[in-house]
Amino acid sequence: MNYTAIILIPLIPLAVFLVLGLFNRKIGPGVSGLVGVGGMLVSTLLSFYTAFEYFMVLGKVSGAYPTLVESTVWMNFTETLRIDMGVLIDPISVMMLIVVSTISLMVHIYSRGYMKGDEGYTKFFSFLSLFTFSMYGLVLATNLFQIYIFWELVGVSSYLLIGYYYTKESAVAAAKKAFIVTRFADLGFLIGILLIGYYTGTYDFETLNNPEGATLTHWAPASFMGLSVLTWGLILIFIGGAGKSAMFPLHIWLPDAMEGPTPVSALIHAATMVVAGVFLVARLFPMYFFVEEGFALQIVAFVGAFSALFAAVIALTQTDIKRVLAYSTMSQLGYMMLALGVSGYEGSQGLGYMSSMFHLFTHAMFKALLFLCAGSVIHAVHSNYLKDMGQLRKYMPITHLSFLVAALAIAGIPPFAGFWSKDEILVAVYQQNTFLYVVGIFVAGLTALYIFRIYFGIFWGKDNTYEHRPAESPASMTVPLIVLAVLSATVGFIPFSEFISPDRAGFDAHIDIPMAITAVAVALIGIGIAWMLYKKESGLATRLTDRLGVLYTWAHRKFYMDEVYLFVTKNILFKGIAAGAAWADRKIVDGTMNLIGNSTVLFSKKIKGMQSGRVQDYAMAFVSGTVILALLFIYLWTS
Amino acid sequence: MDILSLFIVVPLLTVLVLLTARSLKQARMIALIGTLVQVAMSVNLLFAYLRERAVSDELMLFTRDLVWFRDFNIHYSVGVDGISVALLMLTALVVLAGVFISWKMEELPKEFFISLIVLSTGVYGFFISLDLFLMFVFFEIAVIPMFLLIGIWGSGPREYAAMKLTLMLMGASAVLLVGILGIYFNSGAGGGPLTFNILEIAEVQIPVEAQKLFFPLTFIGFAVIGALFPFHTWSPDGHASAPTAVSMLHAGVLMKLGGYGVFRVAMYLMPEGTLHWSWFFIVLATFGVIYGAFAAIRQTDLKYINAYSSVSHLGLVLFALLMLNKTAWNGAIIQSLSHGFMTALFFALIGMIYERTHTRDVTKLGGLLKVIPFISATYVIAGLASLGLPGFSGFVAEMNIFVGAFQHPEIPYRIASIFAVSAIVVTAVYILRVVGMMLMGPLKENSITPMEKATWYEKTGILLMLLPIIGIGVAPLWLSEMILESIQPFIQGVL
Amino acid sequence: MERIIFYALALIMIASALASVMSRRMLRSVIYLLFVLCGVAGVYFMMDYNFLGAIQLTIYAGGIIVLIIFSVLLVHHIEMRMEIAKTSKLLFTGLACALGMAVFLSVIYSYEFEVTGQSSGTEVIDIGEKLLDYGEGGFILPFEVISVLLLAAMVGAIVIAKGTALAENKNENT
Amino acid sequence: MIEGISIYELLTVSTILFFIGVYGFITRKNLISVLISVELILNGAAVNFVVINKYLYPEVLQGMIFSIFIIAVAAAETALAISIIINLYRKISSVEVKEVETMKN
Repeated sequence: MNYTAIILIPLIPLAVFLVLGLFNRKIGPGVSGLVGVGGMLVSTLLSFYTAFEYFMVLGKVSGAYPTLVESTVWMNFTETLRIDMGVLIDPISVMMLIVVSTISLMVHIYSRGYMKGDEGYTKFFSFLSLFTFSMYGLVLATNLFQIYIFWELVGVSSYLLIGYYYTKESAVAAAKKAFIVTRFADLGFLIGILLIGYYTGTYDFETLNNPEGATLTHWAPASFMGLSVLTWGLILIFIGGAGKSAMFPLHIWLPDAMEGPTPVSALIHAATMVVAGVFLVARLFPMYFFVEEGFALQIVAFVGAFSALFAAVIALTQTDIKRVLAYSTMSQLGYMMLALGVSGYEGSQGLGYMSSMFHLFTHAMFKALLFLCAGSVIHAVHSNYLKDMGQLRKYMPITHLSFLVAALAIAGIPPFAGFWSKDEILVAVYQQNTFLYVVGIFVAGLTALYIFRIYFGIFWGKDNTYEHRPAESPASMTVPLIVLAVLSATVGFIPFSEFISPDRAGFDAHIDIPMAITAVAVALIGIGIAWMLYKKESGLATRLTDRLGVLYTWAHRKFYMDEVYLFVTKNILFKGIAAGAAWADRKIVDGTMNLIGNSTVLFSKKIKGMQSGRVQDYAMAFVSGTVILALLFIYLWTS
Repeated sequence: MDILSLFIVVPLLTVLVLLTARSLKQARMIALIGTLVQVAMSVNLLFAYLRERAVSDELMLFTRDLVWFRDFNIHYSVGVDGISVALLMLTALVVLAGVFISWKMEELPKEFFISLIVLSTGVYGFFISLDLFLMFVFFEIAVIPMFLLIGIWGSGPREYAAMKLTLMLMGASAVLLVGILGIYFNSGAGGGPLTFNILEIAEVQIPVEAQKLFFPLTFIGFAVIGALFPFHTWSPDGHASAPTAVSMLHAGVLMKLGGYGVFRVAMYLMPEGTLHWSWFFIVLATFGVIYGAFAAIRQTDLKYINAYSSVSHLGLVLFALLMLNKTAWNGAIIQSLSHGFMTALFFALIGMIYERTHTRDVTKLGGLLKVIPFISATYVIAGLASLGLPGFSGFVAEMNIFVGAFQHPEIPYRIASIFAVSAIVVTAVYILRVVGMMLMGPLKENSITPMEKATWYEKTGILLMLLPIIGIGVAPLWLSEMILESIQPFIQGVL
Repeated sequence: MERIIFYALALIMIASALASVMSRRMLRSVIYLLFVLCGVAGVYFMMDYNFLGAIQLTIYAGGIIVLIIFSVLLVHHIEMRMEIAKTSKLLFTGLACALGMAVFLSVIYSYEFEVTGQSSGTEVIDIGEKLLDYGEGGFILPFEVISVLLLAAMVGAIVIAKGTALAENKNENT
Repeated sequence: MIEGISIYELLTVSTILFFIGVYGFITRKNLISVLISVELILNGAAVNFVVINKYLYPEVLQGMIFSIFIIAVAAAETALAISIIINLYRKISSVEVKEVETMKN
């Protein structure tokens, strides 16, 4: 393998970030766009080159894809614990390289058109590069701490990009919320790292994940509340992953994050950063699977399933198209988690793992496409809301077709990409747990319903009168759409199970015909309902929502999760604890100190009178002093 | 003249020359040259240290010993190890930055710079002293000018703040003096003469009962200046009233004397006392870490926010020191450096913002990124560094502290570390709150007036502190190796 | 017999002394003081220090008391009652004095005095000789010092008593 | 030496006198009364001198002569004090101790 090439992949965006960031105001928009796209292009080519080298040239070594590690010490903690910086090449990291490069390149190109004329154009590209660099670092990480470092960095790039329109209050609030919620989750992650580091003595994925290694054969060095400490560590790490991947109940930041520019939503909040949580669980999959017979993995599965359902229901009721897509993302991420959660380890048992990665891959393509299309639409009509759209297929044919491809892909209609991965997931879930399978298939139907609801709402539906006649976006925006549409339609045919499986050996996956038919039928039903309700503007939808009443309101208000959080943070943390601490500090702690000071002053005022100049007082002091001294001497002498 | 005594002589010479200055221009030029020489000296010291360390395995290098007071066996005794060298560099850089930030100090400039440099002399002396008494003398030299600097050049209720700060620090040094004398009078336990020399005392086993008695005194004496909860209340008021450069120097350097003293005197000389008392002070420190962060959330005055943030961050230093292992100690020292640069940077930026908007109330500010982009962007970076973002020194320090603290074999200590770790979330909250309210969002009245962009001296001052933060954050290995090497003998002494 | 006389004297002295410091009428308190002084003189007589007793009677009981009475009459109305200090202060002072007394007495009683036997009485001539003796054991120097002191005190008393008047005169002259 | 009376009894009396004087000195608010108390103290001390002279060292006269000196000094002191008091009375029409404090200004 050519390590120079691999190491260059993250370093090029870093260099771009530094150049654009430092000379922010000296570089014109034209140059910065070119530098950004050029840098990304080189990175992408290198990524594909690496993938080719790894899968095709190097291939399997003794029946499994090898793990290649190249690292250098960054900081030493103790004799055993240290932070390395390096690259780890294995099937999933190579796959992630492809995903990140492809999407990032497309988004870079798209942004040249989308952000045209924005005053922070150069800044925007530098942030994008920072994000891409961090994401590369994350997927290539060789150990828990390295992944944590880049985890934080993607978090901050996300913060900067969500808050890109920093004069908008809502954007600032959303950025803050995203950062703090994920930071809270990262707290779990960090504590998990500390726990695992303490009990296993290493942060290296290689050592931790080795099925024959000491960690996995002796997974219970100590227990806490009936569970192995390693299980606790893994649960805590999953909390970190859940925060980034917007799993219930840490999902509340994702819909708000749509305040960022749309290309950002496509890149960060749909395709790459939010899958970091899934990637993290996959990265530690052997640990999740072997420690305590996969107890933590069960939690992953159930949280994933619930989030998938929860988000899909909310997505049905939202009117902001980006928010619909955000909840859709959350729902699909839930799918991936669910698939990971039900996966086995060896051979075709690893179907869940493989399908999860597969879905991650296809989802990145079609979800990025959906966002970019949405961006294109928003660009044209200057609004995020369904009510301002309708009949747009007449004005924006390329966008329309791309969106349709993506919608079909996410709904799981063959032969589009989503069908293949989703089918594998459902098969994997069905093998493990029927209940979760029912949830999964129900969510599949909901997915088709909500995505076609906005599809019909945007491109069909009522005939809006537009102030400015909407026009198709410029080439810089439509070219990425076309590329991604082609990818969304075709990537499903990649034989993923050959390349990716938990034990790296690969296996043969095949379509389970009855399962596939069921899934497609459910999806078609969903599409059909959407067609009935939303194709033409009819009162049907509103009547239905009225009929559902409370249920609809609840879903529309996102089950009041924001309000709950607001209550907890504002009333309990902010007004309760923080205000309490501030008050206590001024009044009690400082008050005590001031009291000491004041009582000293008071005391001195009192005893100031002793030096009164009155002979009698002195005499009194003299007598008392003499008496006391005499007593003292007597006592000392006699004893 | 040996290389260390220069650190006392050069500032004093600068002060002497400053006495002849007749205008602001002259005063600041002299101060600038003086502090530049100090920075050059500290860089030179760093390289000399690295060269010397390669060939010598003495505990302290460049030692020098002159009898000062024969009757009490007080010596002028100096020497450095990696920790002192790092802290000396911090001091030199922050003082230099402080001179840049005070470029336009119109009011009594000569006296201002003199006080500033006297203060720095005390700090230098403290870091190089190997004699407890000498150390104490320098400690006092460092504290006294604060009173003048806040009382004369301060703002707001400055007399109150100056008085409070000085009284609390003086109270602390009274306690400290008792502790030091306690050490002194027990230093003859090995049969030798009574001595103030740290290295000599370390050879002697101070009786355990005496250690139990004098450790808390010494610890509290030092920890007050390190803003240990609940003795931190001088710091918000003091910082809020102090002029910019003084806040920088105070928070950036002076508060580091606490951790350094705890490490070098209290813990090194009284290991049994440390073990006996550590749980108690860990509770205080952990509480302080979280409490400071929460208190910072509610403040509206920028300086108060930063002061409470310091309480939280320096709480971590003491917390890490008490965890008694070298990873945590390494983290504590790096945290001292990192916090020194970060908080000095913050105060410098706050000073600049105040100069332009005439308010420090975050609720009255908004959208500053638009009007003063350089200062605001630096503020964002400083904020991110402060909340422990990787790539900045704060992350390196905190991770060392957390990993180190988590290596403690006893479970309650590890639970305490989990509490301390949780402060990173609260820190994020108050930092982002300020950034969101003050720098982002729509412009508010105070921000609309056309504002001067950052001037060259302001930028220089900012960069002087920003570069080390990033430098340590990106490549921590050499620094942590240098510190670890110096910690090694201490950890053997204590454990 | 002498015992009875002594005890009577002691009783009178203590009672009068107490009355003297507690009486709220100043003239009475002076008179009580007179009793004390006479009692002391009595003790001197009992100890065969006749000269001393005589001096005590003439100078103290005669001179000083008269002086004080004059001043009292000058500055006070006879019937005027003096204000006294706060009860707490009285109590506290009383306590301190009682304590001090206890300490003194306990020391005195715990000390073994070596009382020598009977001695001859003292003649005035002995005293005179001793006072004017400049040899060993003579008191010529203290005697002279006391003389000078007395002189200085007299001059001082006159100056102070006349001070303002003189100053006023001066002022008038100029 | 008094027949049948030990030194202890005499010293007790003098001590009592002394402390009564001290008590008066501290508690009385009037300058003349203070003066009276001082006289008591002086007398207590003088008796002490005499008694110790008589009982322990009868062959010398130190104690007695000191008593004579005390009497002399007392006389001088009284004279001075009285003159001051009278002078003061002329100025502030009071001989209360607390009034005298105004002199400090």
